[in-house]
Amino acid sequence: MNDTLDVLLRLVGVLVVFLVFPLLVGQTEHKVMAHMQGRLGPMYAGGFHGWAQLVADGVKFAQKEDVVPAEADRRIFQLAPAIALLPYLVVLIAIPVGPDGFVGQALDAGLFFVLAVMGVGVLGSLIAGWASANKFSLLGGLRTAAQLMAYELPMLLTAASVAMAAGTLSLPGIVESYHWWWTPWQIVGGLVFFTAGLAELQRPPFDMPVADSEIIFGAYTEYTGLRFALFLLAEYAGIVVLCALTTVLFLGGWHGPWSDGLGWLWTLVKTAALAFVVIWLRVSYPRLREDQLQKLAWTVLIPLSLAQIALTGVVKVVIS
Amino acid sequence: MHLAYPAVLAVLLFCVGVYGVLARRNAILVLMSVELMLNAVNLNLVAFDVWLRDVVHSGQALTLFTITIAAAEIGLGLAIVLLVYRNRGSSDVDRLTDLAEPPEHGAPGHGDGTASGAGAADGTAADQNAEATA
Amino acid sequence: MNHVAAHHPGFLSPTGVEITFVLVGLATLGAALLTVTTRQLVHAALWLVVALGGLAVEYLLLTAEFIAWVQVLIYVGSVVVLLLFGLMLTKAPIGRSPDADSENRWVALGVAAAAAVTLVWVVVDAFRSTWVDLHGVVQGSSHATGESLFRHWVLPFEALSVLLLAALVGAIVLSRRDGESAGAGSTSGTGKEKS
Amino acid sequence: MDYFHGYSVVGLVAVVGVLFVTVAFASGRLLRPVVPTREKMLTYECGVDPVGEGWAHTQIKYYVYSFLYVIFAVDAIFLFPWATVFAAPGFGATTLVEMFVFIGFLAVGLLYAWKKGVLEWT
Repeated sequence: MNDTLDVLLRLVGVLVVFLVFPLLVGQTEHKVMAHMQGRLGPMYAGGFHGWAQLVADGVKFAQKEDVVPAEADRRIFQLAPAIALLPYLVVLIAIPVGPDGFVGQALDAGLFFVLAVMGVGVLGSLIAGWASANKFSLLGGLRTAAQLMAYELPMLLTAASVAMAAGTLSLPGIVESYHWWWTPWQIVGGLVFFTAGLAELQRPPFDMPVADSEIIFGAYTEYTGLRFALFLLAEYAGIVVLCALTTVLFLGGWHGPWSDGLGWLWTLVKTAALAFVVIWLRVSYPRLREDQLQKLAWTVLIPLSLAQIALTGVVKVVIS
Repeated sequence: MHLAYPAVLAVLLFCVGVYGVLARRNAILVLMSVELMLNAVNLNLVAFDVWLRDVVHSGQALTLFTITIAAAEIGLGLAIVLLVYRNRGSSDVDRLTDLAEPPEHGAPGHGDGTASGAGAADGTAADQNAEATA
Repeated sequence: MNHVAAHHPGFLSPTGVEITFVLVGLATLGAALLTVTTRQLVHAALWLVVALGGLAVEYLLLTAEFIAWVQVLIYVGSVVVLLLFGLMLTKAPIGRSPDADSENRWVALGVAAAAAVTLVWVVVDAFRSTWVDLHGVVQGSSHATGESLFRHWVLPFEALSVLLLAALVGAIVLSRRDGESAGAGSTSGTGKEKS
Repeated sequence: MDYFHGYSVVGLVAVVGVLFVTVAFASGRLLRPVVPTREKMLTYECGVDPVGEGWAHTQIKYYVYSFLYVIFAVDAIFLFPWATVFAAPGFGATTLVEMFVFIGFLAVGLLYAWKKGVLEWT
């Protein structure tokens, strides 16, 4: 009975995190972008600093008409947002927040599980683009898929580098064996991982496949209402997952002063700081061209992550 | 667990793959069926490895190698299909299905047994044809 | 798996694992059947995703943890995407392609059914009273896989890298030739190699 | 059985996710209006009527990139089991070199692609 309750609590916790944190990131994005660009941003909804803007957005999305183009492949068109969204929910269960089992579910192959499941999300955008029967959508879908694959690779390689350093694939295990000098040791890997993750989310400056001024939002052109909202939710949930993963792998997760009692707070603070950086990058950099995107992945990030693997391997063998 | 479950599942998947390879015209659909057959073999390998408690894990190692080789195989196969498609210069998927099975041989005299293999065999023949012209 | 687990979230009892295996197996088989019978090309690829994902769950149930996630990463995450790319670059239409199947599908059905009956009979006869013990050490954890791979399987592993290199070079050569013939003179001097 | 317990929880999360999406879509259906018109159901093409068929000219480059990814992904999967054992007693430098040789071959492939200009667009 206790066991049932425990599992139930974890499930509810994951769902709540999945639904609330992306909204927080979105609200922060409104405010941070407004301040950085010297403009107001939404200020009216709900009174105090427009706190209810996202709620209003949500209501608007929920009651908008759900248009499926006549030419589209109806079922697949409707299913695609769910495929893009669900991997991020499933992944959240394996991310540790604090010490002593403060994690949805510790898995022995946790790191590999997370990367594998996140890779499934490619299908969502690709078939969304195809099922829309719109040439811009198809092009956007192909671009998105090519980009997601190109940047999945540096993520895999740098994550492997961390796994090498820790000697385990279990995420809580990785955080446990963390020492402060890992961060300088893995710094290249960390930067590559974070950049590649940003590109995976198609956030600016890596948003060529969904650029509204270039190919009218790519794979999501034909989506309206709730289904479009789910794609947006996937993007923001992706930010949460990416920042939490970077925290866990490269920044030591719950380690920090007073980490015995307040470990979970450290994870949250580090994740929030990274999420801030994600927003900051959005307002700072111009968009990369499609060919530059692919070239960056293959000629910069992958060689760098291979070099990181070599460094990690040599250091690890020498000290052991 | 009963070992018969995974074994029977693998057998059935394999036969579904066989059906697909024989009955499909589109070269990409044939490749998908090949994937099904390979996966059936993998399931068998894993099941028997777990059953035997093999110390060197030959079944699982072999599965990993099969997956790797299958990935290389499907990539090259698709590259060839795309090349053929491009060389035919068609914008019509029906032309591609022509590649999987060339126009009527006019030889209905063949026995049914050989005809069943025609889909796959002709597909490769067409590929080679287009390769030669390229 | 989940309905069973919902009632006993503590663990899956041995029979629970079996029931789950059979149910997922049926779903996998159904998806595989749809893959080879549907007339819609992209739907076939998506049913293939379901079949391969189902197989990943079966690997998990057989305690081959690492291989299960390799299956998800390689097959669902990339091979199927490759297939979809292939379908999209060859302009798979939305809706049915009337000639996805060839004329001889009844023969094919006969061959496949005969093979299935024979093999199932043989397999069931051979393994009627054989049991897999799943309740010991996890057989396919990444550590166990790593140990066996890098203790006993180093040479095939190295050979694999040569094979992958060959495949890579092959694909590049194929696609480059295509690029030149389609690009019509982007590489000025070489000239066309075909009509 | 820790193993089965862990993965049944993961399976339950997947079920929760599917339920969430189902509930969202079902309640969306109750909330929103449905007023389809012919114009509305047209494919969107920046305001003008759709031109030609629903296909743009697509580049085979995308395929080459994704094949490159597949090749390297099957390489990367071997890194993970290797990462858990290579520093353990009984493995060490030899295993390290073995993996470097493996990656070296693929790096040569990447270099080849680079030299052949596959990674460039124009």
